[in-house]
Amino acid sequence: MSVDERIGWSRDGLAQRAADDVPDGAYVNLGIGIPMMIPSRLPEGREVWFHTENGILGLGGVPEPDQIDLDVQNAGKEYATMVEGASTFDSSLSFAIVRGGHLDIAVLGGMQVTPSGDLANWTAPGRTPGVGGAMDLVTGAKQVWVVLDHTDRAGKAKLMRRCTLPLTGARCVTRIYSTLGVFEPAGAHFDCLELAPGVDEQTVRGLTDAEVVFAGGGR
Amino acid sequence: MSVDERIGWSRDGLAQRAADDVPDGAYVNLGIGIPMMIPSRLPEGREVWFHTENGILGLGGVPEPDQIDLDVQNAGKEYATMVEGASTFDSSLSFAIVRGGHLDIAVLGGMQVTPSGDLANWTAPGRTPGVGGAMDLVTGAKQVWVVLDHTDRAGKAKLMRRCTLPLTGARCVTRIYSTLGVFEPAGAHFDCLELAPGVDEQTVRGLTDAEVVFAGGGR
Amino acid sequence: MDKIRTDVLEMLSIVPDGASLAVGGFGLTGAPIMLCDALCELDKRDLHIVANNAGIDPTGVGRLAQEGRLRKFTGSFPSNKNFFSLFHEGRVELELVPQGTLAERMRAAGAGIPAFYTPTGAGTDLATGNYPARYDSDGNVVQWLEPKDVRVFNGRPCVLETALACDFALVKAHRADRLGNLAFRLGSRNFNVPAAMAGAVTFVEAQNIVEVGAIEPDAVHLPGVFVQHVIQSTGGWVGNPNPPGASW
Amino acid sequence: MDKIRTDVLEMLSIVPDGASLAVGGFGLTGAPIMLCDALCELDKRDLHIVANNAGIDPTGVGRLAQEGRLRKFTGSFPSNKNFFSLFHEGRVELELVPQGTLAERMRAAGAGIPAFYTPTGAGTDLATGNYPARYDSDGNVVQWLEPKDVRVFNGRPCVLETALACDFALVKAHRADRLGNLAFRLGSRNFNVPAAMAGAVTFVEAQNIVEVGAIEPDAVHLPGVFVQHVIQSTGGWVGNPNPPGASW
Repeated sequence: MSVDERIGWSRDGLAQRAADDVPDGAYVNLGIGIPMMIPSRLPEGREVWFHTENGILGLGGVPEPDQIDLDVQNAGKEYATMVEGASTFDSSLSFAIVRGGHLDIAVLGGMQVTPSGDLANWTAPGRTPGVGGAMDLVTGAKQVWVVLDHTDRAGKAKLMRRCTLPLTGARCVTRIYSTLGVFEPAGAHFDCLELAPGVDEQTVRGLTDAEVVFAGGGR
Repeated sequence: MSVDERIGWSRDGLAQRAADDVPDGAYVNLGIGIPMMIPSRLPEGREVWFHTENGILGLGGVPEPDQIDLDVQNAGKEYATMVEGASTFDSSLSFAIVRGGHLDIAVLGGMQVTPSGDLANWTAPGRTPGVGGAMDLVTGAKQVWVVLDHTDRAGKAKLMRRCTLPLTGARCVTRIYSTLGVFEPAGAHFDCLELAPGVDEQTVRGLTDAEVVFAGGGR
Repeated sequence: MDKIRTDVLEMLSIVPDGASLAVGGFGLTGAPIMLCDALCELDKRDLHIVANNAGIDPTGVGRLAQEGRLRKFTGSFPSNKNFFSLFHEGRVELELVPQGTLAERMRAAGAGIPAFYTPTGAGTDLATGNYPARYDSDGNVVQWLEPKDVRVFNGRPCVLETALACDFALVKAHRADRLGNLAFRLGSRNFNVPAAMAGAVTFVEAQNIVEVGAIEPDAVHLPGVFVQHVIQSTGGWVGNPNPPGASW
Repeated sequence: MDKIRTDVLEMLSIVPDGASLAVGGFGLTGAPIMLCDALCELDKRDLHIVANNAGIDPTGVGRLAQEGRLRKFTGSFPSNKNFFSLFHEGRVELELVPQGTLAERMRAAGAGIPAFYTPTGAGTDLATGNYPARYDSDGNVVQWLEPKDVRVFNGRPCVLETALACDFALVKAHRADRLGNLAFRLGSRNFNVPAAMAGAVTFVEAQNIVEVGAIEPDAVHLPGVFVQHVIQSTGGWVGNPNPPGASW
């Protein structure tokens, strides 16, 4: 059951839902994909500082065509802009920021995540692997949020008891925004904090390969 | 027999003799004391880049009183100047330069040095010890030159078979400029490359607590 | 002291086949494309390239990879289709490294730090050695990554990572002077500083060669002591493989 | 986000007795004297100060030392007579560290590197632990430095050094903005960057507080993410304990 079937949040809705939770004043790193849709969806007046692995703190949104600067890109190698007060640095300082625990949140995509907070998101059979900064981010950021479709294209659960793919990090995920709702790894089960509009507990249970405890008390 | 009795080179003469040997284009760090007299004694036209632990590459000489800048000092905490093309950096990069092998020469003072190249220069009974950057410099610089009185104030040899004072580094000294001549540690003995004016082999032998082999072949 | 060179082929002719080279840039931002092109023109082979990316398209390191000039690639994001074909055919070795660990290992080489511990990657396949480093021509794994030593600090398992010293470095700077002082522009600094530190001999292509003193002391991003050769860049990249997209 | 504070005593009141503080500066160049003075005025005690110098005269860290506010000093150049009297009377602990190792240990703390190997000091008393860390009141050594682990890399013995994480950092900058972005001037950068990285909470006294954007992105020496509190410096040092001498 994929996002294309429009159960729960759309890609936009998912990015919006995560954006709503990014606190004012936070230092945040965004992974490639849906996480990179967050900046343009931040509520008005919220000052958030986006860090990118390639050495910019204070990344802004997409440039107008006449604003494109070859030296300003995000970690996904897309053109970006910088906000006033931004700073630039080399890759070793960039990862000192990551590894040293100075980022409040890393928002990453995910292939598999478990109730103990294990995450797999860097390689899968048939993919050309690139680990990039993912292992550094899950190790260093104070919070690791994963944004993903609740299931893969074949309908298989991505929230599951044990990762079958190689781990990016163990016990690192603190929050999950899936197309079906908001979850937290709670050790032996997932806590469901919120369901996406039109999604019920039974649907979540059926599409999750681990126990889910709902905020209302349902299991 | 100390420098005050004026056997061999004076402090000025010693600094001049070492300065003569600093090659064009070298990156050089200078210890506190006589080594810091080298820059103003460099032969005309020789471009040498002086590095100071506190984060400047391209240190110049003493400022005129109206040139004094509180933010420009040498490692001895004396006011200094910067030459055109100088760069500034923090202490961790400063010691990356030192430890990473990027300096051609460190010119240091010394209390004791042995034929195997061991150096003691950071502490002695009754002194308030400050190790500073000495251990980093002797480890990292490609060449370590020691500039010293041939004997201490009590007339005891500073070139000796074994250091009795705590080591700054083992097997690190490559050249010695003493008030009596120019020497190199050669393993089991010192090679004397040159005698200071008016100094004879016998005097050196008598004031050195290790075998000395002279360039002319004498021992 | 004058580190300015004028003939890129003559300058790079000192690089022997089989050499290891740290290369700056992130994707194509700050990538020393002219220097990579010159290595191709000089027909250099069996290179060990240490860089973040293996190149998205046949430009920069991507061209070196495409032309089969690599015996080994060390980096975090070798997502180049051509490179992966070569890898799976057993024609090139891959050392896959987390990006921050890569940058720190390059810096460590230039800083005289032979090894350091980091929590990054601990417990993953990249630390346990459960990831292929080399295939044979039939696609069987014949070499795995080296397992890394583990030690616990403050209750956290950390892996020992060693310095990534390279024979040479290829770097792109925005401004350089004859002393080798470098200044970079915005996001193009990235891996250029760690690469320059990792290389025993560092070559710089500079967009602008400036007079000594034109880069203020406080504006020097990397002091000239890390640089051996500087040459005027004749170009750079103009196209972007990922045009500005709707996904941002 | 506004990290600008106006009352130095109120700002520093969150520092408890017994806290560890990394302090920038080399001698008095770049030393956060106003912040050190405020700690004295707040009568803070039993501090663990991590800094290059223990102060040449009773200014900055020198004043903290002179007033007996230190339980421990970690640094490379504690050549302060008063400090040494206190040390030999058993009233303060000393952890003597080579200067480059000190800077790297402070940086490591902020960079999430729990430990690293370095050749500096290997085989010396500072590595073998054959140097006093604490005396009793009769002048007998009651504690020695910890012996350091040794491992050989490339044929060279190296010692394992651990990150020097501190509860707080005191830093002096030339320019700062409300985001905590810092720029330093000439030789005053020195230990201020590693100190700011080592502190979990970093206080900055700035000679100039500037508008956001006034420090160009490429001119920021330390991004604001490492800084929590910024205050206008009211002074700085004016005298030099070592007047310009004939010895240079």
